[in-house]
Amino acid sequence: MSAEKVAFFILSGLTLGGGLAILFSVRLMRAVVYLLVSLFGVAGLYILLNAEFLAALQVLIYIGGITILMVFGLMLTGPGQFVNPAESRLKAVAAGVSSLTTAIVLLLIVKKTKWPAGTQALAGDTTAEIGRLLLTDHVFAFEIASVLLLVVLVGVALFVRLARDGGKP
Amino acid sequence: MGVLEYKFEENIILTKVDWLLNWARKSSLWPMTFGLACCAIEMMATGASRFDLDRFGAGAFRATPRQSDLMIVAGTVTLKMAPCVRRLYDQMPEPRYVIAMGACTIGGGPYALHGYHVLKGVDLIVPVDVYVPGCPPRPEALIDGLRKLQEKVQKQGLLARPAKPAANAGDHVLEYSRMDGVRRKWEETQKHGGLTPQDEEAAVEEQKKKDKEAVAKV
Amino acid sequence: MITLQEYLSVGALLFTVGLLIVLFRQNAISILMGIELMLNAANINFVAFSNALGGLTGQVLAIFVVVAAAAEAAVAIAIIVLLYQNLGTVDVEKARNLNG
Amino acid sequence: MSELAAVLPGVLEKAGWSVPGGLVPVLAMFICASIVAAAMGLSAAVLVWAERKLAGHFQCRLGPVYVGGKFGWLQSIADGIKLLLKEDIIPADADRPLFRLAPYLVVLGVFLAFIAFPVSEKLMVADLNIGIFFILAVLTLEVFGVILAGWASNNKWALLGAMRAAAQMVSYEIPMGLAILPVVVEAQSLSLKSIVAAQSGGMLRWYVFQPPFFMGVSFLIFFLAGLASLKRAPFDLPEAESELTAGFHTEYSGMRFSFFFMAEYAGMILVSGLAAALYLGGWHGILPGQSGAMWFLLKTAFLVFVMIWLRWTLPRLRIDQVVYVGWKVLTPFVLACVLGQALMAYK
Repeated sequence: MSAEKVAFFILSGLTLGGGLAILFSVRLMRAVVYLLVSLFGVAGLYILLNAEFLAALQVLIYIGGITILMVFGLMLTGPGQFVNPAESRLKAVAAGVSSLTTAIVLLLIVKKTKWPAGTQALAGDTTAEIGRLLLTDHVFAFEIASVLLLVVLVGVALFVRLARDGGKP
Repeated sequence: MGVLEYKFEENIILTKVDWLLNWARKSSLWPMTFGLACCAIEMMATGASRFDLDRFGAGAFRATPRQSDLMIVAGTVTLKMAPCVRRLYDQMPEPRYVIAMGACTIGGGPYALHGYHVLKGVDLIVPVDVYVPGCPPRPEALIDGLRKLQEKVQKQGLLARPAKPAANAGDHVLEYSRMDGVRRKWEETQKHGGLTPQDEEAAVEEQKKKDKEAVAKV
Repeated sequence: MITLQEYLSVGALLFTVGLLIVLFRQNAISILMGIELMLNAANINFVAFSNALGGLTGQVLAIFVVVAAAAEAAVAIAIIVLLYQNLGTVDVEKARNLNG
Repeated sequence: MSELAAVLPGVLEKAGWSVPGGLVPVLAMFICASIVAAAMGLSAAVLVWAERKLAGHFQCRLGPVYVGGKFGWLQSIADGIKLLLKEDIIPADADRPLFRLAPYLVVLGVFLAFIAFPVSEKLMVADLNIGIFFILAVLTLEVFGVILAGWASNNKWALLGAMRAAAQMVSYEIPMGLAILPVVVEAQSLSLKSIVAAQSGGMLRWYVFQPPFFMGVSFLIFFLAGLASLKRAPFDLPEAESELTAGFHTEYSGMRFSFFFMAEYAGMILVSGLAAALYLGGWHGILPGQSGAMWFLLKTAFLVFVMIWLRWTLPRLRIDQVVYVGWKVLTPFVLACVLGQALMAYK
């Protein structure tokens, strides 16, 4: 077994294990830590896939942004809400069955489909190429993303105002 | 250090290790930012330009008891403040040292006879390593006290370290500090010829119980 | 050499785990975590395809997904905080005012 | 690291040890990691001593004098041993695993960042092609560690300090990240090695002196934002003694506290070194043709000195002032710099 393979198994183990730990963790703060582990595993997988830029982006945005945001959300929503597993057994069973079905279907698709074999390997420094693609082929999507971020900025500011003024717009 | 302490026979290596550890401890006695009264002004002066406590490695005043090694009790410890002093001492991690600075801290000072509100010596609630007399002591005196403490620290060992008083040694004094108010109330009622002794006793008992609970809570 | 199938399987399993969290937990923030995991699963697939096919479009798409995820998380947290202020809970089962 | 991996088999053979070929990269990694860890610890120790000594002199005092020789050389060694031996307290109501995890996360963030730290052409662990971006990314781990420390302590001051720290660090990451962009635009690369290599040829080729000084302004912004994200004075709101005891590490004692301490000082070196590499020509000397690790270390040491100088000179800002400076002063200025540099590059 090559070193790459070992790294792959460790990283995917971290990713999936972190995800499962979120499912079973009782304390929400620990769930955020497990989320961090899982996202780190994904970043490692990106490095294995020759996508260093994306790996760093993953760490920067997810760990530096989203998990911190979640921690803040957690602190602002007060204590006492942390323990709530699914109320009814029926719901849990339904969730389990449907997820299992999804997993089986997805894995079957992955297994049965004939995926195209790789033609060329990725070059060493992909960052410049990604930047070129962003501003040429995908410039429309890029602009849409910028508008999305602006809308989010304004929207969240409006929410904060709503909260401060007691719900009146 | 609690794990290693008092576990070994004395030998040459241990003595050397002892020396090193004691040297480290004595050279880096970080005091707590904790002043109670006028002595604290002198303590600040000791840390500042002319006297410079940092020369001895003791200048890093930490704001939290968790990171400090040395509590300089600088100033009058009132009965109201006594539980706080004790609590801060309890929050400090071992090894920890206490310098009692000034007359009030050592034995009540000017309040020794009639100070109804002053703890008559901080050694009633926390174990004191060095006493620095004066009212308030000059910075040189505090530095001398620190040097004395350093000598003391250098002499202690993994084996030979003198046992400190038990953790709850000052509890009765703390209780007394609460009880003082109760007694005064009792005396007042006595003066006005108020309640019967039985009633008073019952009231005092009840107050005692309440105070004990309060102390336990603290 | 790790094949494309293996990466896709990890993606599929991660998606399932995210789905399970979304369905199973009732705390809104937990559900948000599940959604993040599902988005990450999609991203793994994009990047795996990008690597296997030797093009960078997959990575560019993954970047857009990350941007969308960040925006979604910001709005979701704002909504959750408002929900908490209005209802005093972040349990999604309790937020059924619009249920008729 | 790759050079080390190339040299290592020969060295091992000379020493008479036989190591299977597959293990050589692992060994090289291990050696590099230990070197980085040792350098981090050592430099933190030296910096603590230097800071106390300098603080003394800034305040007309002497600083440590008695501990080990004339200049108090051994002060930080004594501090280190003492902190190692202190009782390790974990509060009864703390979230124990998270309480333990937090200092490691903080140190890990800084430690990982040192992988791409360019001391000289040869002396860097790995020249990543996303170098500077990688450093910015892993430094965010520190924020998470800090907020975790504050939460797990179950202490109101720790929690408030952690929230302040997180808000401050996250908002100052934006000007810090943007301040790097003019340099990246000019150098056309994210790799620190090529960024420094582009500044060869004397002092006037350093990016900080390039007219029309977009990069000079962004150097100042980078340095200020770095200072703020390190939580050092005058931005040390998260640890403000007068209101928050000791901020997020209020409940940490002994060794765990010294991890935060070490991370702070290693972070100082990191930010100063990055500023030196990005704007001040890295390992290139003042005159054309001069180069070497010496120059880099000199520049870093100078910037660290400036940091210490600022800390012991300026009073602490208020939290609203800190946020104001971050969002309403630094960010617009740095955006203008980015725009200007991009227009320059477009020609």
